[in-house]
Amino acid sequence: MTVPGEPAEVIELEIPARAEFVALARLVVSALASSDSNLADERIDDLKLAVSEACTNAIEAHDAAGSEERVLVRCKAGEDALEVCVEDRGHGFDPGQLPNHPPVTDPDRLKFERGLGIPLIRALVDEVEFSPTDHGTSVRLVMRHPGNGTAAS
Amino acid sequence: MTVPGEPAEVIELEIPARAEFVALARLVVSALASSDSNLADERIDDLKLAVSEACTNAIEAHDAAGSEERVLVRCKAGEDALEVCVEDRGHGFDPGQLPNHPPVTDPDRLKFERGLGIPLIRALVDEVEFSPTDHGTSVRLVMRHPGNGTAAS
Amino acid sequence: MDLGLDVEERDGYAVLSVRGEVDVYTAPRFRERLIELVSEGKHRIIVDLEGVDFLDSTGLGVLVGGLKRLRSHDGDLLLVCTQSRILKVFEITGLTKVFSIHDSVDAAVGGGSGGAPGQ
Amino acid sequence: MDLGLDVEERDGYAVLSVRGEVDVYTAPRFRERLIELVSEGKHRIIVDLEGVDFLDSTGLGVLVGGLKRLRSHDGDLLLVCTQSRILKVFEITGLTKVFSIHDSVDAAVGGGSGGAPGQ
Ligand SMILES: Nc1ncnc2c1ncn2[C@@H]1O[C@H](COP(=O)(O)OP(=O)(O)O)[C@@H](O)[C@H]1O
Ligand SMILES: Nc1ncnc2c1ncn2[C@@H]1O[C@H](COP(=O)(O)OP(=O)(O)O)[C@@H](O)[C@H]1O
Repeated sequence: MTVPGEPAEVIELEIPARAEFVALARLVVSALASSDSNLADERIDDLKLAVSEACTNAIEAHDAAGSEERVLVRCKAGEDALEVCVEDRGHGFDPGQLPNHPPVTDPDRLKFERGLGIPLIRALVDEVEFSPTDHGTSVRLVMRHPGNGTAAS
Repeated sequence: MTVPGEPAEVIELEIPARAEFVALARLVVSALASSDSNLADERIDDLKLAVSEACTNAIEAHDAAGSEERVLVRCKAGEDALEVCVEDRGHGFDPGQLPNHPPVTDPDRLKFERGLGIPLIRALVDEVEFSPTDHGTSVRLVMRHPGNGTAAS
Repeated sequence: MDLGLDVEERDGYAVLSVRGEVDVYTAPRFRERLIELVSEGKHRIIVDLEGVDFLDSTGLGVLVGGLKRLRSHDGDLLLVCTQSRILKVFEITGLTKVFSIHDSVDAAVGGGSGGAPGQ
Repeated sequence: MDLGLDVEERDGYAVLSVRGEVDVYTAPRFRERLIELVSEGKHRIIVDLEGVDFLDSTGLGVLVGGLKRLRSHDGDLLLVCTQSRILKVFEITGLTKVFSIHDSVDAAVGGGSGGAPGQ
């Protein structure tokens, strides 16, 4: 997909903030990732899941904020990495203030049906950045090519 | 995908004007069309081919114009139809001035390896509209739901 | 996007086979089906994930909710899953230690909760 | 996106089996392979389209160009295609009358140009 030395290719997908469109975001990202010969199948699955989680959060934030606007999924296929930004126009949040789950050995663990998305994202991609924007949140997910520091963060 | 009485859902895909991204446009359009229970498989294939032809022309126009800008594929999933607009920033053209091919019985027919895209588009979708824009061309392809005048034009 | 949800009886268990993608769009149907089963008095449920192509945290949430509900009825929820990319999601979230995950419906029926890899 | 292009000899024909999607991105490889065959002296070619999932006007252009090139060498280009959604593209463009289209490689080898449905 990319030629060394060339600028990154940018592909954008804009979807209504509705649950049924998350599958479309996954489809586009996995098609792009599959054409990136530097990413193994397992890493493509990881990115797909991370994007799905980020889009789900974006859509839930729009819902909560009553926003009718759309969610933007911007993919950059670069020389060193495949990067996906999910931008919403929801209520924003502070990722540093999320509660910690009780350990899995604690019987109370079962009280938590939610809150698994961001821990999953952090475990799956090489780099993740949550940035507040003027209108909501931008979540940047980076999957580096081998030889560019691929160890999961 | 659509609820009667609701406004059309708009999904946008923006791709670099390069041949390898036409497959992505097909993928998005066929995924959307498949989730539209009003379109039979055969009509989904027809729309996919028409979109592919329109994107191919858009990319060739960008090439010829030396434009580095991107091609926009805008899908509207509405109550009565699925509509796809392909917008380019190429050199524009007059679809009324395209040459006619010799009839297939003419031995000269074999001289024409090209020029089949627009006739295909016209035969495949219910409605097609070529509009000049400030920067290039917009091609609007409409696939109507049964009961909304589906006879191919 | 279709989510397949088929139920079969097997040796006192209700086996719910899930097919397709479990995400924020399809999870509500999955959740409802589970709740329905519980309210029909099925308190020993096996969820077969072998036909699942994709499962995200919303799907995990449905399973955690189901397990909680069944335990409150002194029941049990067992999983069948051998696909590495689905197992990975349970591993990352530590849920392999919460669920009893089996290689097949037969193994689940035979082993009960005792067969949980993490226990 | 991969385009499969395999060549086999069959009763004096070179059979080029195409797999995948033929579009503006993949068509150049298809065109080159055809030209290569002709320049290797293969003037009787069967293009088997049974493995093709998608074919657009760029693909048609490659086939028309191939037929023209082969005829100028007194050769022939036959097609194998039974998939309705691919045949449809030939029908709309009137190319069913230009190409000899067969149901199988066997039928093409046996029938030569005479088996063209449109003739
Ligand atoms: N894009 C976002 N905009 C606003 N809030 C968000 C966003 N992403 C996550 N959050 C907040 O962080 C919480 C934890 O997210 P997550 O770990 O994905 O779990 P869940 O979505 O199941 O609650 C969410 O409940 C939400 O309050
Ligand atoms: N979006 C467009 N912008 C500019 N010119 C176009 C566009 N679409 C079509 N054309 C012109 O119309 C011609 C015929 O298009 P088409 O029937 O698709 O056949 P082909 O692309 O094989 O030439 C093209 O060669 C081009 O000159």
